[in-house]
Amino acid sequence: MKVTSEKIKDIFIKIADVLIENKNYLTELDAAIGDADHGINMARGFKKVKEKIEDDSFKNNSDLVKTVAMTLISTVGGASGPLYGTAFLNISKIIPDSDFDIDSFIKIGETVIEGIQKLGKAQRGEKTMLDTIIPAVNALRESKVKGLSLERALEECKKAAEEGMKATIPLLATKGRASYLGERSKGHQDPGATSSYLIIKVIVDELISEME
Amino acid sequence: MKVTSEKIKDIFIKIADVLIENKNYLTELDAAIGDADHGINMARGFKKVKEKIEDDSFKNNSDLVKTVAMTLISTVGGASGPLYGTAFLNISKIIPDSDFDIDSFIKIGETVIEGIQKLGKAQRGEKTMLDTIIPAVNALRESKVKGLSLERALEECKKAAEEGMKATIPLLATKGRASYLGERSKGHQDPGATSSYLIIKVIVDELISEME
Amino acid sequence: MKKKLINDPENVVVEMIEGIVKAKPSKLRKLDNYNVVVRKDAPLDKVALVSGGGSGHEPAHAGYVGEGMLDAAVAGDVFTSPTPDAIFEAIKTVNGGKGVLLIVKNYTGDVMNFEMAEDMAVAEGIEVAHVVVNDDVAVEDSLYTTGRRGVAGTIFVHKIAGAKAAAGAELSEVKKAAEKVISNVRTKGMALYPCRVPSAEEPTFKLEEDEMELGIGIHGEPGTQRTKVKKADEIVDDLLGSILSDINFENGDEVALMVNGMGGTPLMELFIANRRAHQVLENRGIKVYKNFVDEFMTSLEMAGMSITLLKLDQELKELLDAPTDINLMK
Amino acid sequence: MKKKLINDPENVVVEMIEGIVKAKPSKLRKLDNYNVVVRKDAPLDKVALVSGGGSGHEPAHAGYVGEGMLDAAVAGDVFTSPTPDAIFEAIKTVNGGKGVLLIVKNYTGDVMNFEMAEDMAVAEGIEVAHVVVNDDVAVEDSLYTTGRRGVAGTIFVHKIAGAKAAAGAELSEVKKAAEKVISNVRTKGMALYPCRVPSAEEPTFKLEEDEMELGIGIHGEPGTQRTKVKKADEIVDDLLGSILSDINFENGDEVALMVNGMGGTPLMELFIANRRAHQVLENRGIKVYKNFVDEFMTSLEMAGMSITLLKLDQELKELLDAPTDINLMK
Ligand SMILES: Nc1ncnc2c1ncn2[C@@H]1O[C@H](COP(=O)(O)OP(=O)(O)O)[C@@H](O)[C@H]1O
Ligand SMILES: Nc1ncnc2c1ncn2[C@@H]1O[C@H](COP(=O)(O)OP(=O)(O)O)[C@@H](O)[C@H]1O
Ligand SMILES: [Mg+2]
Ligand SMILES: [Mg+2]
Ligand SMILES: [Mg+2]
Ligand SMILES: [Mg+2]
Repeated sequence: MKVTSEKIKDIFIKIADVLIENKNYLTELDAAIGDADHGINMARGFKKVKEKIEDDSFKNNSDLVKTVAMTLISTVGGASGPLYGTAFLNISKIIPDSDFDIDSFIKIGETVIEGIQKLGKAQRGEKTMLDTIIPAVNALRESKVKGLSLERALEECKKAAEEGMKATIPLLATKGRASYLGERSKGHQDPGATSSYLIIKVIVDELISEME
Repeated sequence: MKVTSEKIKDIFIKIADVLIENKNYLTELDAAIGDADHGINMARGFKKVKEKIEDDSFKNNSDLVKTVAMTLISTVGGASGPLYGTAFLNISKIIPDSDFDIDSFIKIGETVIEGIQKLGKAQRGEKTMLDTIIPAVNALRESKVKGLSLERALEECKKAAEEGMKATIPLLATKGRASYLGERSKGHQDPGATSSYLIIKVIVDELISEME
Repeated sequence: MKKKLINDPENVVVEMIEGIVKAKPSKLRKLDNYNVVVRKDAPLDKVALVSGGGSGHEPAHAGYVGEGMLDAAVAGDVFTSPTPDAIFEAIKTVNGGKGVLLIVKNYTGDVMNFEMAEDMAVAEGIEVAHVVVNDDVAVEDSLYTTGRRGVAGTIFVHKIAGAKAAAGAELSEVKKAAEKVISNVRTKGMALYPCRVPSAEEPTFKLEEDEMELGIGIHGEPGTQRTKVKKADEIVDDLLGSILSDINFENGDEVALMVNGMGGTPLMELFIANRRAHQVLENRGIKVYKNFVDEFMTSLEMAGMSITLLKLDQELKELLDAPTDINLMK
Repeated sequence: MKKKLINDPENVVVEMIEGIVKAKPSKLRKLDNYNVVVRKDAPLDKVALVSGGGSGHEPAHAGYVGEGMLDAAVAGDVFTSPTPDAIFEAIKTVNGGKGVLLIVKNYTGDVMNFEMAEDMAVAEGIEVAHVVVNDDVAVEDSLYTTGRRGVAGTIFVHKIAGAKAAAGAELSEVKKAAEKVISNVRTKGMALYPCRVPSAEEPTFKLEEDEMELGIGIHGEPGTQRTKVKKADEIVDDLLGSILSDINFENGDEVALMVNGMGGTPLMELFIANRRAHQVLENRGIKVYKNFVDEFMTSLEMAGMSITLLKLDQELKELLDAPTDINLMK
C-alpha cells in the first residue's frame, strides 16, 4: 500500500492525541507498580512531538521519524524515553518512503524490538512494553505465513498487541521499576505495555481506514 | 475550722487526680486557642506532685505546699508552670498550720493573685486563669462583708470561679499564647481559667465535706 | 499525620537529645538528669550563650550548640518551655566567669521560666543577662499585649551574638549585638498542613484541602488568618509584603534572607519560594547579602514555611560571616 | 498531602533550580535551556563529577555541587530521569580535559539516559566513565533482574569520589574510589506516609493509619513489604538488621552511619532513630566513625527514613574527612 508522508505525520499526531488523552490512565497504571509518571512522561514527549512536526515539512519519512525519535529522547526521560526514542530512531533508518507491504511492517517491528532489547536487555514475559510488541510482530509474521491480506495481518497484529498487554497483568516484573515490588507487582497491567498497545492501535486503525 | 496536714495532702492528691482526669479536656481547650499542651503540662506536673507527696511526711503545711510549688516549677514548664508554681510558693509562705477562717482563705487568694500578676502582668479580662481566680477571691471578700458562714463563703467562691471561667469564652485574649490569635481567640474557654476552676472546685468540695 | 517515628510520646525529648549527642560525640554532651545539650569543651573563657525553648523545633535549639554559636541549649517538652531548674543547670555549666547571655523567645512561658532561672543564677553570683526575640510580624505589637512571638529570626541572634562572644566581647557588648539583630529582624510564616504533638490525639488545628493559615507561630498554633490556598509566588508576596511594610527598608539596603521550612515541607518547595523572594527583593532594590534556605526553626511535621529578613550593617555582616562549626545551609 | 507550595506543576523543576542557584550565586550557575546546575568555576583542572536523576530528591542532586563533591547535577522532571541531551550538555561544560565520571543510580531510566549521554560525549572525544550505585538492600539482587536501586548511599559516592578528584586523581582512580564505596555501602528505607508528585492527583500509594511500608525506594514507589506500624526502635532494628545481614561486618569495623529523612519527617524523629542505631551497632561491636543525620536523599514530602551504612577503611576515612564546602549535617 502507499502511505504518504502526510499520512504518517497524521498518524503521529493521532498517537500524540491518544497518549495525551490517556495521560491519567497510564499514570495510574504506573502508580500501582512504578512511580506514577508514565502517562506524564509520554504526554510531555508527544506534546512536544506534535509541536515539532505539526507546522514543519520533512524531506522524507526517515527525516520525520528521526525528528520524532530525537524529540522523544530529549523530552520523555525515564525508562520509556530512551526505549521509545531508540525504537523510532531504528525505524527512521529503514522506513520505506511510500510503499509498504507486510515485509516492511515486519521489518519495522523487528528493528523496534532489537532497539528496545539492546538498551533494556529484557525478554518477553518480564512485564514490559515488549510483552505487547513481541506478540504483535509475531502476529505479522504468522499472518504472512498464512498468506493473509495486509488488512487482516494488521488486524491480527493489533489483536495480539492487546492480548499481550492484558497478559502482563498476572506477570511478575523482573525489569524496570516494577521489579522492585517483587510479588506485589503481580495483578497489575504494565503501563509501558499499555502505551505500546495504544500506539499500535492508532497505527493499525489509521492504516486500515486509509485502505478503505 | 481545723484542717489537718493529712487533709491538705489529700486535697492535693484529689487535685492531681482531677487534673489528670481532665488532661485531654484541658488540652483540647488549649488546642483551640493555644498550643494544645495545657492538660499535658498540668497532668505531668501533678503526677509528679502526687509521687512526691504521697509517701512522704512534712514538717508542716508550709513545707508540704512548698514541695508542691517547687515540683510544679520544675516539671510543668510553659506559662502555667511558673504561674501555678509561684502561686503555691506564695501560699506556702502564709498558710496557717491548722486553723483556717475566712480571712486565711482571703489572704491565700490575695497572695495567689499577687504572685501570678507579678510574673504574668495580666489583669482581669485578658482571658487567663486570673479571670477565674480574681472573682473567686472577690466572692470570699463579699461573703465576709455579708457575714456569710464559711461554708456559704466557700460555695460562693466556687460559684464565682465557675462563672469567671465561663465568662472567658467571649473574651479577646491579650495575654499568653491565645493573644496571638487576636479576634480568633474569641468564642473559646481559656484552658488556664478552666484548670484554676477545677483546682478551686476540689478545694472547696473537700473542705465542705470536711465540715459535715 | 497520625503516625510518628517514635517509641513513646513520654520519651521523645530525652531520646532525641541522646540521638543528637551521639551524632557529634566529640563536640556535644548531655547534662545528667536534664534535657540540656552543652558544648563538650564548656565552660570556655568567653561570654556563654544559652538558648532553648520547647522541643519540636529541631534543629533548634541543640543544633546550634557549637563553636561560634551557642554553648548550651535547654529543651523543654514538646512545645513547652523548659523549667527554671534545667535552665539554671545549663547556666552553671557553661558560665566561664565572663557571664551568660540567655536568648529567649517572646512567649509568656519562655520569658517567665528563663527569668526565674536568671534570678536563681544571679542569687548564686553568676552574671546573667537576657534578650527577648520577637521577630514575628504576624502578631500585633502593643503595650497592652504579650507582644510579638520569637520565631526563626532567633537563629540570626544565635549566630551574631555567638560570633560576638567568640570574638571575646564582654557580656554587655554581646547583649547589644543580640539586641541589634532583634531590632532589625522580621519574620512571617504560613502553613498548608498542621502538626500534631506526639502526646496529643489530634493536630492543633484543621484545614480543608483548599485552605491555608497565614501568620502561624512555631507551636502548631493556628495563624492569624485563614485563606484559600494560593500559589507559592502569591504567598511569598504576602509574607515579604508584611515584613517590608513593617520595617523601613531602603533602596540599596542589604539583607540576610532566610527561607525556613516548618518541618514537613520538601526542599523543592522552599527553593521555589526562594526564587520568588529574590524577585521581590530585587524589585524593591534590596540586595540579598546572604541567603539561607533549609529547615532552621521547625514545628514538628508542619508543612509550610517562614521568611525572615535581617537588615544588615557592616558589623552584622562581619559577624554573620564569622566562622562557626554549625552548618547553616543545604 | 494535596496542597503544595508551588506555582504550576509544569514549572516546579525550573523554578526550583533558579531558587537553588540564587541561594549560592557566587558558587553555582544554571545552564541556559537545561535544568543543570554547575559550579561557577567549572571546568577545573581535575576529573569532573556529574550526577543527577529525577527531581524531588532535594538536596540531591544540585545540593551536592561544590568544592570536594560534584561539578554538575542534572535534574530531570520529578521522579523522572533526565534526558541524554541535558546530561551531555553538563558533561561538555564541566570537562576540563581530565575526563568526566558519571554517578548514576541503578534505575533502568537513569542508566539508559546516562549511557546514551556518555556515548554522545565519547563520540565527541571526551573521556567519560560511569559508576552505577545500587545500595538498596530491600531489593533482591540477581542476574535476572534490574538489580538493586541506588538510594541515599549515593551521597557517600559523591563525597568520596569528589574528594578523590579534588586530590588530583585520574579518572580511573576516581572511578575506583567510587566503586569501592558502592561495594561497601548499604541502605534500607521505610515510609509512614507516601508522597504525591506535583502533576499527579493522588499519592503513589495509600496506607491506612496503622500501616507502614518497608523497603521503599526514593520515587514514591510502594515498598517491598507492608506491615503494621511499629515503634521507632523496632523499625531501626529491622532496617539495620537487613543491612547487617547483607554485608559482612565484623567486630571492630568502622562505619559511616547515615540516618536520612525522606522529606516530611521531623528531625526529632530522625534523632530518635539515630539513638537506636547507635545502640544496635554498639551491641554488634561496630564503631560509628562518622554520623550523618539530616535530609540527604528525599522523596518529596514522604514521611519516613532510610538508614545507610558505609564500611570504612583508611582510604575511605581520609576521603570522607577531606574538606568540602557542602554542609553534610545539621
Ligand atoms: N528494561 C526494559 N525493557 C523494556 N521496557 C522497559 C524496561 N524497563 C522499563 N520498561 C518499560 O517502561 C515502562 C515505564 O516507563 P516510565 O514510567 O515512563 O519510566 P520510569 O520507570 O523510569 O518511571 C514500564 O511500564 C515498562 O513497560
Ligand atoms: N500572663 C499571664 N497571666 C496569667 N495567666 C496566664 C498568662 N499567660 C498565660 N496564662 C495562662 O496559662 C494558660 C496556658 O498554659 P499552658 O498551655 O500550660 O502554657 P503555654 O501557653 O506556655 O503552652 C492560659 O490558658 C492562661 O490561662
Ligand atoms: Mg514511571
Ligand atoms: Mg499551652
Ligand atoms: Mg506550651
Ligand atoms: Mg519515572
